[in-house]
Amino acid sequence: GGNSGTSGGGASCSKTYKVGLVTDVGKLSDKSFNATSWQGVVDAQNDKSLCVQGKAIESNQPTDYAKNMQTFVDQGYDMVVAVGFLMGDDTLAEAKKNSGTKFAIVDFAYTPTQSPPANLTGLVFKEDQAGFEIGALAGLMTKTGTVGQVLGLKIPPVVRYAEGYKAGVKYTNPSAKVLEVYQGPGDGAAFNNPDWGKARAIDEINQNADIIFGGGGNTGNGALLGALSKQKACIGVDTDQFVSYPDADGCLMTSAEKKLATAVKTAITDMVKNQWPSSNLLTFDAANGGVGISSYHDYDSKIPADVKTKITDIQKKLADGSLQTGVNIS
Amino acid sequence: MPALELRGIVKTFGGLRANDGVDLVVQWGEVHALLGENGAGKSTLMNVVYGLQSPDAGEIVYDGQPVVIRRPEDAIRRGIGMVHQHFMLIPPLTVAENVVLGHESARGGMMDLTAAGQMVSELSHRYGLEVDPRARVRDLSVGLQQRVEILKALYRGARLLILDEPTAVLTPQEIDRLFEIVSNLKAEGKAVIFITHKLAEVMRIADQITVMRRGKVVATTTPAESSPPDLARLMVGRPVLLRVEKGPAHPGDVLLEVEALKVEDDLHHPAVEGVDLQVRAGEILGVAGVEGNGQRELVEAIVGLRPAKGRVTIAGRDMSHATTHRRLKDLSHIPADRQQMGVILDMSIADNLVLPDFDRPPFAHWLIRALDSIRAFAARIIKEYDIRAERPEQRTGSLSGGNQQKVVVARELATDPKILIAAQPTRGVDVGSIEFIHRRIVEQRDRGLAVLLVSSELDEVLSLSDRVAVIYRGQIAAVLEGEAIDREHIGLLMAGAA
Amino acid sequence: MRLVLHWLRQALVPLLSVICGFIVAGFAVFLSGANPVDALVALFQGAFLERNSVSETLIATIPYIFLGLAVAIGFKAGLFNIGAEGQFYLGAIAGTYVGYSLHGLPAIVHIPLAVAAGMLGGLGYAVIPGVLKARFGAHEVITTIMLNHIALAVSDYLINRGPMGDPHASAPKTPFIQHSAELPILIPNARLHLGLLLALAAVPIVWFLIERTTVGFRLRAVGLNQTAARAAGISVGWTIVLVMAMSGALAGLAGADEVLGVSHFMPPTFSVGYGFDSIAVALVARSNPWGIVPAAFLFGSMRSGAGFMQLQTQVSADLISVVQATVIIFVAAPVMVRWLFRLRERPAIPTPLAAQEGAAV
Amino acid sequence: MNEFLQRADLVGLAAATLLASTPLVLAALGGVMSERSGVVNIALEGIMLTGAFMGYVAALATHNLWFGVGVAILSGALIAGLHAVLAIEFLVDQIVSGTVINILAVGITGVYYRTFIQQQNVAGPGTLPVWKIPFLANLPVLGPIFFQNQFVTYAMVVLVVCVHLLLFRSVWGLRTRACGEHPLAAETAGISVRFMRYGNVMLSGALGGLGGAYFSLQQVGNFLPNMTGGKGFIALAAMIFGKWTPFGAFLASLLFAASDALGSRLQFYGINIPYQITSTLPYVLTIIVVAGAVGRAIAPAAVGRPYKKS
Ligand SMILES: Nc1ncnc2c1ncn2[C@@H]1O[C@H](COP(=O)(O)OP(=O)(O)OP(=O)(O)O)[C@@H](O)[C@H]1O
Ligand SMILES: Nc1ncnc2c1ncn2[C@@H]1O[C@H](COP(=O)(O)OP(=O)(O)OP(=O)(O)O)[C@@H](O)[C@H]1O
Ligand SMILES: [Mg+2]
Ligand SMILES: [Mg+2]
Repeated sequence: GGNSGTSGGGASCSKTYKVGLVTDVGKLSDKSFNATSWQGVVDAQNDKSLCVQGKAIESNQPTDYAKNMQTFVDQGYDMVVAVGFLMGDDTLAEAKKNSGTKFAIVDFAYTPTQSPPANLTGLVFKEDQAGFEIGALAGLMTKTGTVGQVLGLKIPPVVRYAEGYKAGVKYTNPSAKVLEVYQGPGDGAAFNNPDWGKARAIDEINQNADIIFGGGGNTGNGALLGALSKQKACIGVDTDQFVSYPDADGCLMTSAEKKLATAVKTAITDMVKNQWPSSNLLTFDAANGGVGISSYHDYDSKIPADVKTKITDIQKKLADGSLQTGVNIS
Repeated sequence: MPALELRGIVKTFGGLRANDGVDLVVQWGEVHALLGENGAGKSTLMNVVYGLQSPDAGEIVYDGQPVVIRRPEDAIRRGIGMVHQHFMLIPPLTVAENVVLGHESARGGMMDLTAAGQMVSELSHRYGLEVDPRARVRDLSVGLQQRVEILKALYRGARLLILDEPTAVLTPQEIDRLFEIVSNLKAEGKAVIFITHKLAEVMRIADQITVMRRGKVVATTTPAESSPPDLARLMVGRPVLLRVEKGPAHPGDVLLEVEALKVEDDLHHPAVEGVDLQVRAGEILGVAGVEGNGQRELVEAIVGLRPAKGRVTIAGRDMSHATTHRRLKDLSHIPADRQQMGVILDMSIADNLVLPDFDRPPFAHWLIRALDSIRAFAARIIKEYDIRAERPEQRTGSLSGGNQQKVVVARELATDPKILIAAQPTRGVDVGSIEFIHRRIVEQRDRGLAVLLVSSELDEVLSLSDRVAVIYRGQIAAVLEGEAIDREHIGLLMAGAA
Repeated sequence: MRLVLHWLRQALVPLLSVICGFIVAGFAVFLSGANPVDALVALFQGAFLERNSVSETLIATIPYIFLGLAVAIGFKAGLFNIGAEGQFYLGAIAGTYVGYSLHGLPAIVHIPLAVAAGMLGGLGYAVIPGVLKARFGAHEVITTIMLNHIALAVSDYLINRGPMGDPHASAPKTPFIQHSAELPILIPNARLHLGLLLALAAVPIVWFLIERTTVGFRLRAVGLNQTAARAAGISVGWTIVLVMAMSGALAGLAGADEVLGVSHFMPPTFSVGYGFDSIAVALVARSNPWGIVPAAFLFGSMRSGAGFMQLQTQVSADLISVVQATVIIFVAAPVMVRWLFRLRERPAIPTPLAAQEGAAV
Repeated sequence: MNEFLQRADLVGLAAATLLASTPLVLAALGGVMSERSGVVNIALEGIMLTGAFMGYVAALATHNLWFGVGVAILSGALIAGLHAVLAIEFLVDQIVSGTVINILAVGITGVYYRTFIQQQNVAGPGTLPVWKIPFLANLPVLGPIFFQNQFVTYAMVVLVVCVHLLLFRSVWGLRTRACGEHPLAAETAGISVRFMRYGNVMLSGALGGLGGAYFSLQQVGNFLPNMTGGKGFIALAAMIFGKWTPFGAFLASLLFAASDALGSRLQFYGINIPYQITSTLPYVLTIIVVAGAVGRAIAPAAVGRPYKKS
């Protein structure tokens, strides 16, 4: 997250690249997934050297995805960013239909059998690595031997975080217990039910958990508030929530980051610089800094030096491949 | 100084002039009867006096002062009380709560129910209107409910009391009690306006009589100067036959038979407790009883609208478990509550005229409605039964009450049924229409129709029935025939005193 | 000519209501700091003037026609089917299943089968609240809202790595339906599909059903006065179940149509807010089947143009709800419109829903 | 057994239940007052959403949470006033006008959320403080359940009693019930049905608005589009299940809240039921309760019927 500033070189733009972003039904107000992806467009726009101009359309229902993307194409946009795995098939179809426009889709990897066209790339993250890192931290920091996580809908990126988290805890603290709860779809407020998330965090704390990972949009944000209200530690998700969600600063140890903004900006940059990936895929992982954990901010002083060392070590090993999370969910 | 003087009251509903320049003078210490056919505008006039409706023109002078009455509150404050044609009580509340409602004694906004109860007790002692202040109104008999209504008015300090058709649902004994109370009030110097369709009562209690027709006063007279036939003629504008003309019955086979019938009311209390009845072709069996003694449940059980234990045999077939739809093949039913059960006010007259047969030929073939035959049928019936309507497509709700009733009666008689169950067939209908409906029912009886007549109107039962069954607390107290049909005796049976 | 005049008069109050709705919504835009004229122009542009936008607007209109009819049928019988959303889901699920699981059928067989499955799915789901109401007196507003929530969970259960999930997909979704189940495209290079004709055919069918058949009479009688209907030998319980079944079948058809015509597969979260929107459609149309068409078109246009409006002016698509709400207010309160415009005509008051027997919410 | 109890964490469950029931109870109390006066209030959802939004905006602008709570209550009453005007003055069907309020609330809060709140990345006004009642808070079992809560929850408990007294012991309540059972009779007794209905619908809105404050000011410290998530409708079910009485509504709301908490807990007890199924527990329960357990609850006789004197 954050603002990448406007320090780019004062290149006068011979061409302005127009980039359109289509949200999934979560909308820009989710303070995480869609919002952060949009931040990538904004960052690109603020980087004057790229000469980018961005706009967003929020989708009201899944049948809008194709239409909203087509709207950008028809308006002569150079690139369309589709946010969310829900849009995978529509994006594929649109990309095939409009070969003159570049398409990037967050959280989606195409298989060769789908024969994705050259103008389409998926942006995927190894969330399990970020989850593993915070899990390892939680395993080291828990005093009660129990940690918790409150998650949004059970969809692949969320599951990767969650499974990585569990693996990380086990890695540093094999006897520790992990409590987990996913938000059900029935309340119709997927990723958007902070009240529920808060209550579940408190439930987990009542069951002895002393660190809560809130992984799932506003629902997860609620979990952070729950930890805060019980004076327990909490861990954020997707972006450095110390910045993006100051309400929870009082309990936030760190956040499991998935650098959506970076990824989106990278894809835009590749488009502008004519370095569009040929593999239909940009993977963001610990190795390229696409996932990781944010700085400890106010919590820095409460984390013993040896813990920090161990975490840094784990980060290195994940990056160079000598440590695997063991999570394989596509 | 007169108690009340109305000058040129006008009240219109849309194009209809319900009150068309009405003048009326009521003196203190007088019982003033107000007569008129249905829709003459009596209730409307009283609603104007009580502030429920605002007049378009005219003046109200009360106790010598011109007054403007916008809301019932204004009327109550001036000492005008009204007992409405349909009781204005709130069933789940207690007697005390109903009486004090709107004029509660309170401390800091909180009800003082003890004080209220005491006041109600005192008041009922003083006027001989005994009733338990803690009882819930929904558990009271109609007669007791009426006492509560009068108590309500007196509690508010009424000096002018309006009684709108107060005797329609009372037993003869209860009517005697009521008249005593009215006499007491009169003796205290209070004024009473008394609305009724029963001319005998007028002769008995009124000091002055005002007759209305089509929103206008057509006569002012006294009992001494007039007679019931005179009054009937003044009301309707033509001579009316006040007695039903009918020959002796020639009963045939039993067409409707009810055995050991047990039915519960809406609150699952037993309402009909083991009733046996037989109705033969060509006879009218009247069921007399005070409202609320199980008549409604009895009728609804026979028609199949209410689950029941026991046996119902219709035209020789056991129909105890048949649907209403099947029963209605041989059975016609004039429901007591026409606006709720009899017609669908928002449908056309034509649709209402085919309501029980809408899916049978000739009104429908397979699933398709035969609109032409429906229209033709409706046009014929409207003419035959003199329903005052402009077109068959007209909304039924736009008809006057009497004409709505005619729609129901016409429809139920038109399809040549074998059995007719007529509940309150002439309720609230004026003498002219009563004459018409009664004649139709007797005609059909003479052609072999079996009629079960259920009415709380004792006069109606007495004049129409060939046999009379008296219902009391869900049981048949007696079935009387011929000479045994005696007004006083039946009145006592209805009150459970035999 | 007289017919045209009659129609115009019928349409006058709704039309004025729509205008009022836009004025109020424009005011809301103004308060939020954007330019209302720009926003409304962009909305119009997005719905009609951009490439393929007419086709997209018609696509958005199709489900509103089905769903509007579904809700309107309920209204006619005095039932408030807020469950159109859930029935839409179940219809989509059933249609999708038949769409992908049957192989080797010719389109002429496969399409009707899938459509019928969708109708059956919606029907089955709507019968639940129907029976609960008929048998136990459970108010349909509450049960259908709850069933909407449950439908979301059911669809997530089935599709999100459940029995209907596509094991090869990287995202939770069903497999694609067979080509033989896809509704044919009406215009080359656009997405407009056969569903439009189905929807337009449904209108006269529903009209005929309500106005000319004994079934329609039965349900109108129940809607206007249950007690009198019962006394006339009409089984109120059966009628309620029947009405819910018809209503659900139409809603299910809408769901199946979205899959078979537009998306060709089903993700776990499929429809957002169609249920409530369709209530608005039915209200604006005053439950008249013919009126559903323009009303659905209005709502379809708004939905279709909303994206472009946001693109041009960055005004939130939620604005559409404001327009909808105000339009309904003015339609439902004809007294108000007449008062505003000094009209003398006396439009019918819509069927009372709240005042049914035992119908306390 | 002891270990099971500890694992089951009944105290925690009870505390979570009381907390989660807060908005349900408040909205249901609102429903009770409105419907007892004869006006169906299906708008509670929209009223709560409005309260949540306006309360949050006010708190954000003034940095004063208490001012926010006040504004939430007031705005709830005002939007309910719109329902009242439509239903009482213009005789709009009450379910229709309630639906209108619901749609309108979603639209308006959504539009203004985008304009005024979404861009904010500063910490919000926070949440209402937890008040530990001295001494009582330390009681075992009862302490953590009842005496370590925030304002809205305390207010909810107190209001259950207040609304009960108001409805069944006060003059206002008597008149309210009269209007809901037989408005014409109330009018003839000198009561202004119109005034009583306005009063009660707006009171209902105030209670719903306070329920809205629960979301934005007590729990989350932020506003989110649609954050009431259908709780208003569940509250209506609770009101019916509670047979239109305050205590009944309270108990029914507790039942729903408990089933929600329990459904989620089944997940971390490791019970092997798909989470989609357990998450539907409150909805399934609502249906069962509305259909079965209650039977045909008897509503105020005149509820939903417009009343207009000529
Ligand atoms: N609220 C109303 N709106 C329209 N018309 C009304 C209204 N109330 C009464 N009327 C009409 O006014 C006329 C007078 O009615 P009113 O009730 O005063 O008659 P009434 O003399 O009391 O008759 P009844 O003997 O049947 O009680 C009737 O034709 C009736 O149709
Ligand atoms: N509120 C109203 N609005 C419109 N029309 C009304 C209203 N009240 C009564 N009417 C009309 O009044 C007529 C029936 O009223 P009326 O009082 O004469 O009936 P009734 O059978 O004598 O009933 P009651 O015995 O209660 O007086 C019908 O034309 C009916 O449509
Ligand atoms: Mg009358
Ligand atoms: Mg009268």
